[in-house]
Amino acid sequence: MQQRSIVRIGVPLAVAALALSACGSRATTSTGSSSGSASKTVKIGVIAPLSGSLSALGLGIQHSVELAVKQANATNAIPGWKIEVVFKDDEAKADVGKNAATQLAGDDSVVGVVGDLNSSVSQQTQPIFNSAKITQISPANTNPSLTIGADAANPKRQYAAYFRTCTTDAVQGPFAAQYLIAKGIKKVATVHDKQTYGQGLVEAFTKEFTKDGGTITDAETITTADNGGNNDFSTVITKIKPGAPQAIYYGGQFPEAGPLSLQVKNAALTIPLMGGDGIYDPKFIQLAGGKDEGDLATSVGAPADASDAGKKFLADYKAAAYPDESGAYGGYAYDAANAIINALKTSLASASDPKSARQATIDAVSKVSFDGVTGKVAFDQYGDATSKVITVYKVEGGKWVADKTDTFK
Amino acid sequence: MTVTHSAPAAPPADGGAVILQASGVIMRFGGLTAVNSVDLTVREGEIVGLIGPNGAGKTTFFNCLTGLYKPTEGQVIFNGAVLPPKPRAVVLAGMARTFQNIRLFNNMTALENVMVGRYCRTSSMALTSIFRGPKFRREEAATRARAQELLDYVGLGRSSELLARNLPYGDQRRLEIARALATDPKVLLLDEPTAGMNPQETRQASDLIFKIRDSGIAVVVIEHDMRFIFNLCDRVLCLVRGETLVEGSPTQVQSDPRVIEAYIGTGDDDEDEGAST
Amino acid sequence: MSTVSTPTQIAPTPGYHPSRIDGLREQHGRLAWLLVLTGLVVLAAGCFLSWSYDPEILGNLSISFNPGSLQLFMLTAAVLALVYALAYRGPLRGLGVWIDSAKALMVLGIGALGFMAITLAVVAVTSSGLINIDPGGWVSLVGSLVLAVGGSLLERRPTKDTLHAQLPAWVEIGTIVVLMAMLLFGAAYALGQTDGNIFGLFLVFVVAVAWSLFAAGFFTWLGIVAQRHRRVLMLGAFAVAFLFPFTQNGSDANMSIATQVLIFAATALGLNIVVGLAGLLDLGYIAFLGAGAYTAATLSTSAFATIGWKPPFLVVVLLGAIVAATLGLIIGTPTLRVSGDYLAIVTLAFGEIFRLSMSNLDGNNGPDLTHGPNGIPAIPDLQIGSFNFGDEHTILGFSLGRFANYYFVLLVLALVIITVFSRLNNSRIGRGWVAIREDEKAAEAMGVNVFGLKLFAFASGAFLAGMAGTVKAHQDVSVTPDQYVFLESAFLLAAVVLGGMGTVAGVFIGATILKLLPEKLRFISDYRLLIFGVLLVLMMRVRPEGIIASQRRQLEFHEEDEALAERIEEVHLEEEAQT
Amino acid sequence: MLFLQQLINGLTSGSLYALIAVGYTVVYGIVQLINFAHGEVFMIGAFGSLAVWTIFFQGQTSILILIPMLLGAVAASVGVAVLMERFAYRPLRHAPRLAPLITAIGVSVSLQEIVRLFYPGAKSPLPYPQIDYVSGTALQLGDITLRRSAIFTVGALVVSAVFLWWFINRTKLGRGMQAVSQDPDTARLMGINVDRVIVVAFALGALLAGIAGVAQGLQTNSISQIMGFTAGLKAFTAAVLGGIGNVAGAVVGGLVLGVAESLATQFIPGAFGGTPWKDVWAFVLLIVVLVFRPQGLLGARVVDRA
Repeated sequence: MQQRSIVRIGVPLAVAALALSACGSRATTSTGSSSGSASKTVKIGVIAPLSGSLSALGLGIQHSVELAVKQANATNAIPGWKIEVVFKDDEAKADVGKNAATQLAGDDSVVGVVGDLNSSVSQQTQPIFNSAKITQISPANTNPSLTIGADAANPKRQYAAYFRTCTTDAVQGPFAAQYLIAKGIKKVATVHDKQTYGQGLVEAFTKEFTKDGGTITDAETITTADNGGNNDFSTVITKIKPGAPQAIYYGGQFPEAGPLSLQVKNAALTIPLMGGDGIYDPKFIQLAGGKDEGDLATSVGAPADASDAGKKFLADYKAAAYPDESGAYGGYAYDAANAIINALKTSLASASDPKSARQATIDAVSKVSFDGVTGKVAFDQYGDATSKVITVYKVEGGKWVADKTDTFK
Repeated sequence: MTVTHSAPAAPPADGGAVILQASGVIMRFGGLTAVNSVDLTVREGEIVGLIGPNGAGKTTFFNCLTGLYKPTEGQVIFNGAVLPPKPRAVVLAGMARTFQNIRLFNNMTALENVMVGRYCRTSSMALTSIFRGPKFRREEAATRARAQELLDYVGLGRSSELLARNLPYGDQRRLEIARALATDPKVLLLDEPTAGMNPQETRQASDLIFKIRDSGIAVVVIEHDMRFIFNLCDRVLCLVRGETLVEGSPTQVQSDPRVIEAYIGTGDDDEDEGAST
Repeated sequence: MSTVSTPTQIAPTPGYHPSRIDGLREQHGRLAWLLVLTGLVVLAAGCFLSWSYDPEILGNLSISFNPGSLQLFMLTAAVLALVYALAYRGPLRGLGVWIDSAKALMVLGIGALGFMAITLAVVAVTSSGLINIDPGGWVSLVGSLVLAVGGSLLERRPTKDTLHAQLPAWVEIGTIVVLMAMLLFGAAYALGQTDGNIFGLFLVFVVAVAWSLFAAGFFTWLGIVAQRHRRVLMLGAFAVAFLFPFTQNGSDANMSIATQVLIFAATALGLNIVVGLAGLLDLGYIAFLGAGAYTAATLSTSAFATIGWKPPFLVVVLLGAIVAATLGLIIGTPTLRVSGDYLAIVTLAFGEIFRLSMSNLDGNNGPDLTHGPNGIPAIPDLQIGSFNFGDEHTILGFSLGRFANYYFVLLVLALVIITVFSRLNNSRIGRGWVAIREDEKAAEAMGVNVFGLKLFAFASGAFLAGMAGTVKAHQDVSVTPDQYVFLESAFLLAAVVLGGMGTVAGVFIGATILKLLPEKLRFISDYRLLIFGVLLVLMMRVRPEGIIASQRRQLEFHEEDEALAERIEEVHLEEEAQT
Repeated sequence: MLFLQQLINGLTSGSLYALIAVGYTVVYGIVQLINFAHGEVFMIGAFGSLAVWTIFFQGQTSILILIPMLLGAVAASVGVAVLMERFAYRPLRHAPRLAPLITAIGVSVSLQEIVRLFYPGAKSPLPYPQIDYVSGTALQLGDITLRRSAIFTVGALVVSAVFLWWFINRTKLGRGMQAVSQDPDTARLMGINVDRVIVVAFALGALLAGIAGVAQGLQTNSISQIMGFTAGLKAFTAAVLGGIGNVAGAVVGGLVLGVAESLATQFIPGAFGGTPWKDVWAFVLLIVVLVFRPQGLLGARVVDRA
């Protein structure tokens, strides 16, 4: 990290020094403008938090899309067309995201967009992309209502142009419940962070867990640091303890989950903590201070390094030497970009300009089907990923280790 | 010090109707009794002086009268009705004041200062102000005209567009009086209106006060300038350590040895009453 | 910086000791003027030559005798410099009596120098090498340097106060109209730039020109003229705002930003009633915008809305405003007993309570009103008659997108809010507020209804913010609690403080700066908040009354500045003479 | 039993509030300024101690390391507080009251951003080291769980309070502080260097905030640049609760607030109880106290600066 910030300041300085020493060479004008005119250009947008506290995730998304596009251009995946990536920062804020979305929508050569990271931002960008007929594939939105609407019992597609490669809370939570029941754990306390993701996860978990005969000993909430929490969970742990649960199911992200796990164990409550993909992050293990052996997390798809596609993605990403890690959503973003690229192969085949291919791209995306990094990539009639492969990871020896991979039923 | 009340205030010769009557006003701050059981009666068309050494509780008494302080005990009857200790109610009833250390709205013009004084006598509220109907225009024009008139009255007619902070000291005092007059008072309370003035300005001030009295407004004045006060007032009240020492005509008070003693013998037990205003 | 911005430093004051530069000025006075002329000619000449070998950088600056946009900027600067120079000595002497052309030339020269330096640096860095800078660039750089040196060495002369300048009314009105047109095209040009560097350089150019005009005393004159022709100014500003969407060729990219600026400015204007007029501090103001937005969302036809009643939109606007105003009354009640810093904290706590409540009321913790953190999404677009605000419409051959539609609604709303703001300000109520701000005790003793006016400030400000919120809900499509955090309140306050307390124009400028610059200068995005924080601190030290301050506010922040007080008084008298 | 356990939890978080609250109260007592950025001083303290650990003791857990870590925390927070006073607040000492408050917001935002942007890895929360004896598995006394970090926090508060009492009442500087808080102008005439006293007040508050930063790190095992905002707000609530300007009041207020919060979490039943509403109740408490008893529980100097 430290190195990165040095690089960030250092590079411009070095460039400036180089420039001032007047040892630069004449720019070759021929490369820039003329060679591109032979093939037509189509753009894929990326819209994610590239600055601010979630930038680590957003930059991973950006680079993963860049990687997919670079590979497509290298193999000339769409004959006669060159793909470019335009990336916009949404700062994880709806207002900013909306501006970014209108800018992308105003660019006639943009056909598809990968993003946003946050469900709350997507809520506001969905209608913009939808009315511009730009395909939007989110690698990270887990809120079920984005695709199926307010009433889960009567699902209704909200926006024809919206898809996602990740699974929703409605899959991960129940899968975790089944896993725990299968392990003979019948008494669980739930904790969530009162955010869209965490609350949805816990609700889905609770429903399945009680249906399968488990008991929820206590349902608690905590406050995230972003919302003014101080990460001192002693009052909540005190409330949980008398119920003597065999595990804690946590809905939320790693910044709170790590300290929570450690504080639970420090309070002489040696039970595992389980969570969703929000805690499946190496930082969780750091923050849990070495007492997190046996903690569990679910994440979507088979482990990246279990499949050949996944291994290749990680290797390629590393080889491309991006300054930021691919992060939790890199694989989904990579798959999302490839879904768009696959669709473009059909939609651009007969198109004269990118804008006229927008509707065709939406149609084509809803029909894509290929083996991606996170499993089979295809979308159902609501735009949700059909892949319901989930992997449970366990902390062993200070690392996340895949414990069980299965298809959710 | 033993306090002997002089004979209860005899009705003055002109015998106007009582407009303001404060009885048994006591003001305590924690353990300190700043005003102890002071009575004051003011009749229409009267100028009453309030004297006393520093820390005698004169300004505190003023604050009790005008509702800035809520007296610990005692009540103030104005025009036959008990005054609630709220400044706004006091002003609406018809009693306005000036301050010992001038408290003008410094960054407003002289005219605007006086227009603020008209606030309680005008009524246009939010919707009227926003839609600017004929009533609003009429009232604004009337307010402006009345304010200008009052400035002329106190002799500041030509300074109406000057910022209050830029006025000379004496003019600021007069502006404060004009602002108080704008509330259409029946009783005007002046807290050291000539402090810091030169003899000529002092003379102008007393002329102004006479003029105000002659227009039918009773005036109560706090002052240290004895010559000024004995020349001006119909009746004088001398406070010492929060209690009434003497009350009577200027000549009575002037010749009372206790007054002289109170002024000379105070020494260093002064308290800064300015801080509490 | 301060030596440039303080107009009072022109004339040598008593006790002023001549410094070395004054000595230089005396020695080389005549030479300096020639230097200025040389500089501006060289600067202009350079603009006709190529600046960059690479045509891809900063627009195309590589063609000789065909200036690119950046080169046109510098040509404009050179022409302006020529006007100043001729006003200093030459046929425009008549103008020179009024303006401080020497100082203006210095400022302009330094600005041009900065512009050239940045431009050449950008060229060198992006094309990796100084060698890519063509001779024209160097020529103009030298020209601007000579201009700056010459300008600094010119002898300063005292000028007449522009307050007493008498010009025909049509000249004054014409100036306003021309400025408004320039504003419109400048804004359209600047917003059309996708290249952050060109946008930034354009800003540098605008700031340099504006600063030199300021140094020349032009803005003082303009302020007086604007006072004189207030209606023309208002009309012109509104016309510019109204015409703006038509310059966008149907693109919504800038309109989306513009709608946000308007919503933000409308809310900030409401806050300005509380802070700027009544002098109270509110650190939880975003809650009122939220109250309006949540009201509109729950009463909308969204499938997520929690209240079954669906009144027409105008009723919703009114209801949202009333809900917000009621909250304002509740938040205002403590002002009876609490003031100053304590009030700030109370309002901050109220703001947090609002946000927490909105994210709690989801059925698990309290009744299901807001869907908690999920918020209320899928709020449909407004529909008035057959006019759907979500669709693109074509008017007079100009196509206007979704955001342009909302922009017009917001513009009307802004107009209403401006009217309310300025009419309240110039009324009995406004005088009451000033009095409270100046001396609360004295105001009370003069019969001003202090508590009532404070409550009214909170309620009316909240009312306006609530109105803005109802439109925001539809425009945003969804309402979630995380849009109403403390930082947003801080931003609102910053818009008021930066722009100018108690003024309408100031708030709009503040809102534009805070919303537009981060969008256009994306390369600062990660440093945005840091810059914001530092800006607040610096602003409080350098110019606490804001960019465009109300005169009274300015005085309040500079109690000891007698010259300022007298100057403002003079303006007052002048105005009085006019009416 | 639950009550006792929650009481202990509350006293622990209350001690933390109290340590920070002293900073508000000392500064307010002397310059009548709500140093909005004080929460950030606390945050900087935590990062200061972490930096010491990372640079010199990475991977070690000995209790002895705690001393340099505390020194690092205190150095960082005192340094920041003094700079803040000198460059942000001092030039505004006679400005209208709005100016310092807005400056404080600016300083607060800037400090958070500086840490986030320039402290390596601070874009997401950083793990805080585990130190022997003061963190780790809790002590079990019957049914009561006693966290080791809690013992440290309460102990730190006790030591700090004694030190503070001694400093204010027994040293020349402390008496100077009292004099300035009574009447700055007279104090100046009496030859007291008011500027210095003000700096000392800022430093004193920062000292305790720095210690609080370490305590927070040990308690929660993670620190982030945003932890100062709410902590500061809560601590300010505590200061007001106890009576701002009154140092003993800050301590009492902190403890009362902490206990009230943890008891509210446990015992307020129904939909409006539990963690989601905890902060709401804390803020309601703040408003109620400000409106109905602005002088606080223990009373304070008259602080009406209207």
